[in-house]
Amino acid sequence: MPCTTQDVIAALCAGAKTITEHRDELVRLDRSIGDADHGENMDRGFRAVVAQLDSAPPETPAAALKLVGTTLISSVGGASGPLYGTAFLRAASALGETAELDGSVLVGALQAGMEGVEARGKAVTGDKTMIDALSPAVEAAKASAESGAGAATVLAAAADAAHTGAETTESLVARKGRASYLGERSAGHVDPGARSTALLLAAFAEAGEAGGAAGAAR
Amino acid sequence: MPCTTQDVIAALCAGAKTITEHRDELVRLDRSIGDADHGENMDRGFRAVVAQLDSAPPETPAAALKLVGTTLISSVGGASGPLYGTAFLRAASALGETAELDGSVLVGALQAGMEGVEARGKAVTGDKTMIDALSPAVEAAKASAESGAGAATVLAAAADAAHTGAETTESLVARKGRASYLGERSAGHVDPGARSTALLLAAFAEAGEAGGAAGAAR
Amino acid sequence: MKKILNEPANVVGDALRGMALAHPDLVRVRTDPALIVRADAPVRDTVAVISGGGSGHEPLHGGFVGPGMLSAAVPGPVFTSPTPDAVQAAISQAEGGAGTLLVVKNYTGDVLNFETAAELASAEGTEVRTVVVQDDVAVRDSTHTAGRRGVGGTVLLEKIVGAAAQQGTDLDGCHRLAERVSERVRSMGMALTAPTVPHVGEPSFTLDEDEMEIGIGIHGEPGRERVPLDNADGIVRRLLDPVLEDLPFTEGDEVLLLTNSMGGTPLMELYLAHGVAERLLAERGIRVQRRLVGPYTTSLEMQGLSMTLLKLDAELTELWDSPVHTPALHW
Amino acid sequence: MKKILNEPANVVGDALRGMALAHPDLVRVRTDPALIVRADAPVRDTVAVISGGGSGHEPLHGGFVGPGMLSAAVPGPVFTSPTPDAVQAAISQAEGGAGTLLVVKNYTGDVLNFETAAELASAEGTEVRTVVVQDDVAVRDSTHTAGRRGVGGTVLLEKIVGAAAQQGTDLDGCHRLAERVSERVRSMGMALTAPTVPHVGEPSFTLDEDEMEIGIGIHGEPGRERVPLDNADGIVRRLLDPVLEDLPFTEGDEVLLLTNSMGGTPLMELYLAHGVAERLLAERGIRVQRRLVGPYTTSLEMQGLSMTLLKLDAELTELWDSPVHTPALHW
Ligand SMILES: Nc1ncnc2c1ncn2[C@@H]1O[C@H](COP(=O)(O)OP(=O)(O)O)[C@@H](O)[C@H]1O
Ligand SMILES: Nc1ncnc2c1ncn2[C@@H]1O[C@H](COP(=O)(O)OP(=O)(O)O)[C@@H](O)[C@H]1O
Ligand SMILES: [Mg+2]
Ligand SMILES: [Mg+2]
Ligand SMILES: [Mg+2]
Ligand SMILES: [Mg+2]
Repeated sequence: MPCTTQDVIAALCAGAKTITEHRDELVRLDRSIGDADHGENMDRGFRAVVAQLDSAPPETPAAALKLVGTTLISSVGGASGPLYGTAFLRAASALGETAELDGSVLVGALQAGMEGVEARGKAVTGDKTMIDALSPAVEAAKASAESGAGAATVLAAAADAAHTGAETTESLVARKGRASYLGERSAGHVDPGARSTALLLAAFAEAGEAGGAAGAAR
Repeated sequence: MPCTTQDVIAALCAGAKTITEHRDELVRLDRSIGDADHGENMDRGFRAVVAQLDSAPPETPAAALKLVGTTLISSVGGASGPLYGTAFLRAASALGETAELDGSVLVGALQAGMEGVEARGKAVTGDKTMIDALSPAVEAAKASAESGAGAATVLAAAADAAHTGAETTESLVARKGRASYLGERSAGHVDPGARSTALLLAAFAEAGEAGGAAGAAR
Repeated sequence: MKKILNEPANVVGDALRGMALAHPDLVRVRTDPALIVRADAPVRDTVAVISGGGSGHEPLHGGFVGPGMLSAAVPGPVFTSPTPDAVQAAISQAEGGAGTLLVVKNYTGDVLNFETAAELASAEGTEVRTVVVQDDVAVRDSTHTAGRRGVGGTVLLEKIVGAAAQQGTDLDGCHRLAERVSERVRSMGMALTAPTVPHVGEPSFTLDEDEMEIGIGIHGEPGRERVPLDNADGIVRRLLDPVLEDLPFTEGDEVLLLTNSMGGTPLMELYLAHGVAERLLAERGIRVQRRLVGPYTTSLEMQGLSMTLLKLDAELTELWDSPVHTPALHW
Repeated sequence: MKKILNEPANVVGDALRGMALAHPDLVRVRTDPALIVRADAPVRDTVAVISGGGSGHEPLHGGFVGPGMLSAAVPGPVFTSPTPDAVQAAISQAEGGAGTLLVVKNYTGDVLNFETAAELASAEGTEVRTVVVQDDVAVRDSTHTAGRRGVGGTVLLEKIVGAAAQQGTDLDGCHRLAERVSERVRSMGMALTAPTVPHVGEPSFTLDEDEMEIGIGIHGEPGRERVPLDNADGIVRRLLDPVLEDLPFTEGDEVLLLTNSMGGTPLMELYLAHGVAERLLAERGIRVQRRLVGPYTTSLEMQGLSMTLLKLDAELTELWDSPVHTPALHW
């Protein structure tokens, strides 16, 4: 059950919906160890994404992800705008001309996205950032794809790992981003960017399953 | 039992003590319908008065009251400084060279003091100011003196009337002073200046009784 | 009480010392009695324009001392008018032989203390005139009451009359000009929060999260009415409407608009309110020719704002534009 | 939430419109993307000095746009860095052919967004340099962390570099000067209360009546430590000591002292703290040659203050003194 441009767009819309639903939670998390805007920033960005997807529907998966990347960069601001924006742009490049994503193409896109965040933000695992959700997600996706799983299953594995990864940020002392200014006081709170990464991947995975089920029924 | 310079000084010190004790109450009253400084102003003024009385003890009752008047004017500020200051200066003038005060001299001083406040502040009875304590005090003092009472008794009558007068200000709508800015909202609170007038007269009367008792014992 | 203080009783003197250190080229201060004078005072043959009143309204008045505005300022204790001796001391430091104009905000305490100072100074041979500013339309005016408060309009008057004095206008001229400004200026203020006076230690009043006070003064006294919190359009309308009606200001009038922070209002909200006010005035055909936006007549950390309108003419505009060189106004 | 607002989501644009109306002679604004440029931009053959960052720190940066300081400012949403397109738009409005210097406060978001803008503008043929301000000694510095924040020192840098640009210094010279100022400036801040972000609606943190935060930033993030409220001497010492040790500033040094309000601090308390700071510096033999006291780098209505020291030399002093003509700084 490969994943078409339509599935990608559906997944992105599901991601946007989950961000809107969790706007206040993300603001609250950022209020504890940052500046209380992550939910607002992401919500502004993904609303813009949905508007763009509606007004000029992309024709390939790569075009869809590229549109997300440029829209986030030009509407989010803050740290998360360029970081998520770069992640989607790099993922788009990794997809190339592919019309339908399978498990291993997806791994390549995820990996490229993560490397984009690393390149721009210079964070490593354990710094209490979105990398702590992304990096285990990539690993889990790889393992899943290597065992031959399809796109939906790979995404589900990535989402699970991201969720666990985000939870581990709670005990960490931040070394990057705004939370680092708090020093030891940053421990005891989940990183908002790791949480939004986990939320997005979970929404993509759920959409993938729905799409997969639809595909199986077709 | 006439009232000597020493008795006047003792009464003034008692007045100062009562003001210090009621500083917070007067602040609270002024906070409700004014600018929360009447207790602080009066306390600053009467501490200065006590310091002056100590450093250069006056030789006549009039000199004592004049010293109070000038000290209040130069240390209190606000509305109450010039008003109380004028009251004491006018009372001092009314005493002239008198060495010992009797009931009728006291009435003259009280009346002159009140007229001073009226002249400067232009308030009339019912405007919710210190006049609402002073004016009944003068009336009561007059009645008491006319019935032949001595200084202490006259003072006690004045103090009682001032107390009642101050209480009546609670229901009034202010027409003078800062409380007038509140319009109808000024009703329901005792006027701080009327309260301090009542407190001072009560302290003077108590000191008068003590002095009188001492005098009777002499 | 959350304040940056040493001994609360010394707050005025401590702040004055810091102010003198911050502006050594502009002002000199004394702390007993407390006063602030132009560094170059007395300026010979120039009318001394002197104001004062309780502290806690900074930059009013000390921040307006300097060439082109005040010759001296007399800060009393927080929210308490200064005593006559302090005013007299300021007069004797600032007076340059051309007489003194006292700018007094209409509060019983200020009026009485400045009045006494004026008498004492006159008795010593200084010519003294007084203008009483009473621009607050929130207070119903009547000869039977204390009358209207002096609030934000005071700054405009001090700037304009200070400019005239600097240009050599004599005492009579300065006094007439001051009366003329006073007649043409009106204000109204509101608060979202109350100030806390250092010697009191708790807020002067309390407001719920969804309430505001309309028609407040600058001494922590509650306002004329407590109403539900409104948006910026609603708030500005509630301030401007009574101001416009009072003078009245009408279509075609040229005005100076002062959007004044009560102290703790973020500049972002102040500019936002200013924009609303300009829009509402434009709708009525009133032409805003000059504007001033910032914390100029404050009430400690109170959040809120006031709107002041001055009806301009060529003379007032020219005096407003002429140079001023003080800690808080400078052009 | 007690704010003077219409639609919370429009607060930045609404405030910009009010600002433009308040200062028609000094600035022009655009609201989509949001930016503020000198009324006379572009100034030909003059380096464009451009700064920006999240809104809510007013007058930083828009209040410093004008002759002798910034060519343009790019305000993001409240406490959120602007996007690259906004920065690019400001560059293209302000650029006069002599290149652009971007003044960026060191926050991950600002650095990344300005970096992207610089790349895009360079690709279009504009020469762009960047200086990253990181003066906040409250943050432990290390290559493994996000590094120190840019706070109050930014104002001093913008004034000095803006003066150099106005005098015709080229891009290389402006960039070197900016780096030099950045190396010589250090700051530290504290808060008595937290700010409330309009889109959040409640205070960014909560403090008890007897607590304060030391080492706060300007985005409502809590500080390094929460300690019992101290008096002014204790508070100022806690800010100055780490600032002095860091550079270090030592006996005989000539400095500029900025005593900065975080927004809601009464001027009286600010001057008081300034006086304490001057006393403590004099005790150490450090000579305060220039000073600035007021709300310059704020965090909405936060009460508190920061202290910034810049080590002066003849060049920096001359540039500091040279004329500036902006809404918030003017001499
Ligand atoms: N250097 C970095 N590398 C990776 N992620 C980062 C970095 N800095 C910040 N982040 C992520 O960005 C999130 C904050 O985003 P947001 O609140 O939108 O931006 P800002 O910090 O500018 O207010 C953090 O929770 C963290 O996950
Ligand atoms: N015009 C007046 N005539 C008589 N008493 C007045 C007048 N105005 C004010 N007062 C008195 O002064 C009191 C307030 O004094 P105080 O608080 O010390 O001064 P201020 O009002 O300047 O803060 C009022 O409670 C009132 O009794
Ligand atoms: Mg954030
Ligand atoms: Mg009072
Ligand atoms: Mg008072
Ligand atoms: Mg942010």
